[in-house]
Amino acid sequence: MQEAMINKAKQLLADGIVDRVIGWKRGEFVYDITPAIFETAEELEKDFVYDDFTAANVSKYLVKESKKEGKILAFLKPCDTYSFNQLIKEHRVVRENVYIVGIPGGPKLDAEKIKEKGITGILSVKNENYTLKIETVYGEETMPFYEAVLDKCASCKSKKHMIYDELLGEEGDVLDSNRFDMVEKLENMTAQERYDFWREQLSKCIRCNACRNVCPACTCEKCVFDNPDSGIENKAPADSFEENMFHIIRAFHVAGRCTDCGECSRVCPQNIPLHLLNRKFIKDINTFYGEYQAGEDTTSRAPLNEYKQSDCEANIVHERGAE
Amino acid sequence: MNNDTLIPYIGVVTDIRQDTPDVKTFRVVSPEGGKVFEHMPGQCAMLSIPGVGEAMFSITSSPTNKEFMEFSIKKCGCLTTWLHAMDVGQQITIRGPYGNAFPVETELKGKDLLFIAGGIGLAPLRSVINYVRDNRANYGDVQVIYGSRSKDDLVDYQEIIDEWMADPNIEVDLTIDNPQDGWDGHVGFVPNYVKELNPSVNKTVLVCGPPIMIKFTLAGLKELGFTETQVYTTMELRMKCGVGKCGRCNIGNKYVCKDGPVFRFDQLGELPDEY
Amino acid sequence: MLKISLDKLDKLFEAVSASKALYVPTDREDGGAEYRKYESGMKLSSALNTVRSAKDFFFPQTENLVDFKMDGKSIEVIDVREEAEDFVIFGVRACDARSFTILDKVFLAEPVDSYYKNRREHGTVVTMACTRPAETCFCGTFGIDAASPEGDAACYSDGENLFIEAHNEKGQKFIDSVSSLLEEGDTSKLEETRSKTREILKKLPLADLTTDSFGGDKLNEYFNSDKWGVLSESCLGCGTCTFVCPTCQCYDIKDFNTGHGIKRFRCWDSCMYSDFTKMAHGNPRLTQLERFRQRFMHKLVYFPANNNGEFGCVGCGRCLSKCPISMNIVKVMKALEVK
Amino acid sequence: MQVNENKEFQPLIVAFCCNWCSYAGADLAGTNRLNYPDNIKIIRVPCSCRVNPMFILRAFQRGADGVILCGCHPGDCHYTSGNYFTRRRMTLLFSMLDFLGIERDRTRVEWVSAAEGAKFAATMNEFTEAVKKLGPNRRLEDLRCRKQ
Repeated sequence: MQEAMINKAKQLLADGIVDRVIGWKRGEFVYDITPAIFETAEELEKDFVYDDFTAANVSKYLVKESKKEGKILAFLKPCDTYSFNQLIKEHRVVRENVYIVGIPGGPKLDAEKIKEKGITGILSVKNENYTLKIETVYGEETMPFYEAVLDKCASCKSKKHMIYDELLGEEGDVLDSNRFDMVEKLENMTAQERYDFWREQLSKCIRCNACRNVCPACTCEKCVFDNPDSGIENKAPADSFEENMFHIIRAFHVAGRCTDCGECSRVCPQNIPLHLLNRKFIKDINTFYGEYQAGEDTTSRAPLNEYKQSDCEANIVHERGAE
Repeated sequence: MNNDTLIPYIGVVTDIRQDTPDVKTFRVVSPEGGKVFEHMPGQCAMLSIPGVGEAMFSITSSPTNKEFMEFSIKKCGCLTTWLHAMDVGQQITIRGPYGNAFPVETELKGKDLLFIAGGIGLAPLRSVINYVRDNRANYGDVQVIYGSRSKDDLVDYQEIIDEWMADPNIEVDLTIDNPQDGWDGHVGFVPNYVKELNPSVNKTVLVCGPPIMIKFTLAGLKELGFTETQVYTTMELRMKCGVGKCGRCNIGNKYVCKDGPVFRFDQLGELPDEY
Repeated sequence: MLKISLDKLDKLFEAVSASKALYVPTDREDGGAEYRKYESGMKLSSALNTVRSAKDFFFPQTENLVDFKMDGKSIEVIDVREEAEDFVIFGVRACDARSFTILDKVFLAEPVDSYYKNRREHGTVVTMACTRPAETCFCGTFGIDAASPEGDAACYSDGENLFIEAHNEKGQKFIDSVSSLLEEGDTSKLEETRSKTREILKKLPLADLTTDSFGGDKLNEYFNSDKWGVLSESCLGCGTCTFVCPTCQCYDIKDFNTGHGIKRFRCWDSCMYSDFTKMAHGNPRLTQLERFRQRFMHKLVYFPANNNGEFGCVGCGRCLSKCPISMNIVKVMKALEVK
Repeated sequence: MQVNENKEFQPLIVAFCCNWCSYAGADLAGTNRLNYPDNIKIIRVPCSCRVNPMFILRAFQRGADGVILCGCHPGDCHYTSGNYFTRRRMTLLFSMLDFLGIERDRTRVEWVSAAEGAKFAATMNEFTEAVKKLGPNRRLEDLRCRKQ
C-alpha cells in the first residue's frame, strides 16, 4: 500500500493536481510516526510511511492546511473520512482545496501494548501471518497481532469511506461493531462502582490537553478552558471536581459531533479511556433520539441542534434501571 | 520558615491621581506607614488584588522619597481596570522589588543624561529623573524629551510643569503627536523630535515607550552618531513569579524579571528577537 | 556492599513505611506505572519507569502558596506553609535522579523557593540502577550512567539480591534505619550484571546521540535555523511533553475564589500553550513555531548557558513515547545538529 | 467537619428558573403563601435554554447539594423552542452525570408554568426531600469550596 500511495502522490504532484501532500513521516523507531507535509517526490521517497503504526488521524490538520494557497492531497482512512465530513458540515475546512484519496484503514498497532508485555528495546516489528515478530536489543520476541491492536481499531465501526475523490484498494463496509460493550458494562454497575471506576481513571489526568488538541471535533478558535473570562479556565486539575468537570465538558462539547475516531484515548499519556465518555453520549443519542452517526453526511442537523416535540423527558435518566 | 518572595505584603493605597484619561497614579504605603520596601530606580513590584490577578509594574517614585511608593498604571487589562475602579484606603498586595535597576550609582554616574519617553513609558523613567534631580551633583547635563498622543495623555504633566520645567538644572522638551488647542509646544513624533533637537552624542540615553517608538528612536539615535552601548531601555513581558523561575519572561538565556528589565541595547542585540 | 534478598523486599518496605511515608513505583491496571504511597502487599513495579516523572514529589502539579481573606477594603494574608514530613522515594531511576539536580539549580537559586526546599530537605531519594533500558533511553547522551544512579542512596539488583549503598549522610541514615535487614554481600555477580547493562546501553538505537553540537554558545545558529518550521508543523500545542518531562519547571500562579476566601496556587504550565506569554498588549510568541522552539532552545541552549554547560534534559525518553504525534527532543537534535 | 447530630442536614438547592414561566410560578407560590424550603436559591434566567452544562456543574462546585432546572412547559416557551433544546441537553448531561456515578436524584428538570404556584412549591418540597435523603454532595464537590 505504501508504495502505491507514494506513486499516487508523486503522480498527482507531477500532474499539478495537488501542491502538497499530508501523510505520515518515518521516525527514529519503528512506531514513532509523525504526521507531516510533503512537497516533493524526493521527500516522499525518503520519509513517507504507511504501515501498521500510522494511526494518527490527519483530518484536523486540514482545518489549517486547506485554508492555505493551493491544493493538498490527503490520504484518509475510513475513520478519518468521518472526521473530515464532520468538519465540512461545520464549515471548518475548504473542501475544494483538498484532494482526498481513500485508503484502507487498520487495524493499527499500539506500541504501548507491545511494551505492556514487558517487551522493550524494540528495534523492529514484523507482522507474519498475524504474529508479530519483534526484534529487540534483548533478542527476538513474538506476540499475537491482535493483542497489540489499538483500542480504537479493536472496536472499529466502519471500513467504508464517507468521502473521497479517489480510492486506493477495496471499499469496505460499515461494521456491526461491539463499541458500546464497555459502556453497557459500566451502565450495569452500581453508581458507587461507576464512581469508583471513573475516579480512578480521571484522577490520572495531568490536564495536558492532548485529548482536546488532537480531537478533530475540537476546533474552537478559543477553548473555554483557555479563556480567562469563562470562569473555569485552568491549567491543572487542582481538585477532583475539576478533573470531572474538564472531561464532562470536553465530551459534552463534542456530543453529537464526535465521530468516535478514538484519537483522544490513543493519545492520552495516562491511558484514560476517554472514548467511553464520548461513546456514552453517542449511545444515549442513538437510544433517545434515533440512530445518528456524526460524519456520515454533510447536511443533516446535529442531534443537539434540533428537537422533536415527542422527545423523552429528562427524567428518563431517573427512571432507567436500578441505582 | 523564612519569608518566601511569593508571599506578598499588604500595601494601602493612600492617594489616587488621575493623570491622563487612562492613566492613574497610585500612592502605596505599608499599613504601619512608610514604604513597604526600598528599591532602586527602574526596579519593579508585583501588585495584586487577590482573586483578580497579579502583574508587574515599575515603581515610578524615586527611592529618595522615603514616605511612599508610586505606581503610574494605564488601564488596559483585567487587573488594571480593577485598580482604576478602586477607592483610596483599599488594600492591595505587593511584593518585590524585582529586577535590576538603571545603573545610577555606577555607569550613569557623572554622565550627561538624555531621557526619551513616549506615553506611559515615562513611568519607569520618572523614578530615575527624580533620583537624578535629588542627587544632582552626581550627574552632568540632564535633558528630558517626552512625547505623547495629546496634551491630556502626558503622564505626570503637572509635576513636569511645576517641578521639572521650573528646575533650571534640567532641560525638558515636550511634544504631542497632533496639533491641539491650548498647546503651543512642539508637535510631532518623538523619534523625529529627537533628531530635530540633535542632542550631543556624549550623552547617555535612557529610552522607554511603545516598541515601535523605541525602534525608530534607536534608529534615529544611531543616525545622530550614538552607539548601542550608550542607550538603555527597560522591557516588559508577561511575568508570574518575578524571580526567574516560572519561565514566562525568558528570552534567550535571560529572564526579564531577574536579569532585566533594564537592558543596554548592545546586550539586547545578543538576545533572540522574541520580545 | 550491603544487600537484601529480593524476595525480602517487602520486609524492607514495611520497615521503612513504619516510620515515614514511603513511595514506590507500582503497576497500574492499564499497564502504566506510577508512584504510590506504600501499603502492605504492594508490589514494586517491574516497568522501567513511571509515566509521570518523580518531580511531583518536590514540585507538585498544583500547590497552594498563600491564602487571602478579603474584608471590605482590607486584605489578610495567611501563610499556609507547613513543615513537610519526612518521606522516602524508592526506585528512582538515574535519569530522574539527575533531574532533581537540574530542578535544584532553578528552585534553590536565590531567592530560594521555600516550598520546594521544604520538601527537598525532607525527602530521601533512593535510586535504582537500570538493568533493562528501553529503546527510548538516551541518558548516556547527558553523561548519566543508568547502571550507577545518583541520589541519596542507590540500589542495584543482580537478579537475586538488592545491594544498597549510601551517597551522602541522608542516604546513610536511610540505610542505618533498616540495617537490621541488611547483610554484607558478595558483589561479583552484581558487577557482571552492571557490565552487561552497560553493554546494552551501548547497543541502544540512540546510543550515538551526542550533545557536541549544542550548548550555551549556539544561540544564533539554532534560533534562526530554518528547520523549526518543519519540526513544529505537526505539533498539536498540547502539554504532554512538558508535563511528563522530569526537568520542565515552568509554572503559573493563579487565584481561586472559594466563595469564602482566595487561594493563590501555583500549577505546572507549558511554554507550548498559546497563552503562556500572552499579555494585554500582545504576544511575543504568536505561532506554535516560536513556542515549540522555546521549549527546545531552553533545554539545549539557554539552560546550559546559565548552568555551566549542563543541559535541561536527562534522556528519560518519556516524551519519545508519550508525544501524541511523536515529535521529540531526539528528532529535534538530529534535525538541527550541525556536524 | 463535625456534623451536629441534633441538627438535621439541610441541603442547599440551586433552582434555575426561566423568567417567563417558572420564576413567575415561584412568585405565585410566594403570594399564595405556599411553603417551600428556604434553602432553595433561585437563579433567574431568561430561558431554561440559557442554562449551559457548566452552570449545573459550577453550582455543585460551589456547594449545591442538588440542582433543579425549571422552564415553561414544552410548547409554551416564550422563545418558541428554547425548552426543547434544554430538554435534550439536560437529558444527555444528567445521563452523563449518572454514568460518572453521581447520584441521579441530585439533578432534575421540571416544567412549571406561571399559573402553577402550587406545583412549584410541591416540586421544591419533594426535590428537597429527595436530596436530603442523599445527604451532602460529596462526589461532585470542590473541596476547596467547603466551609471549614
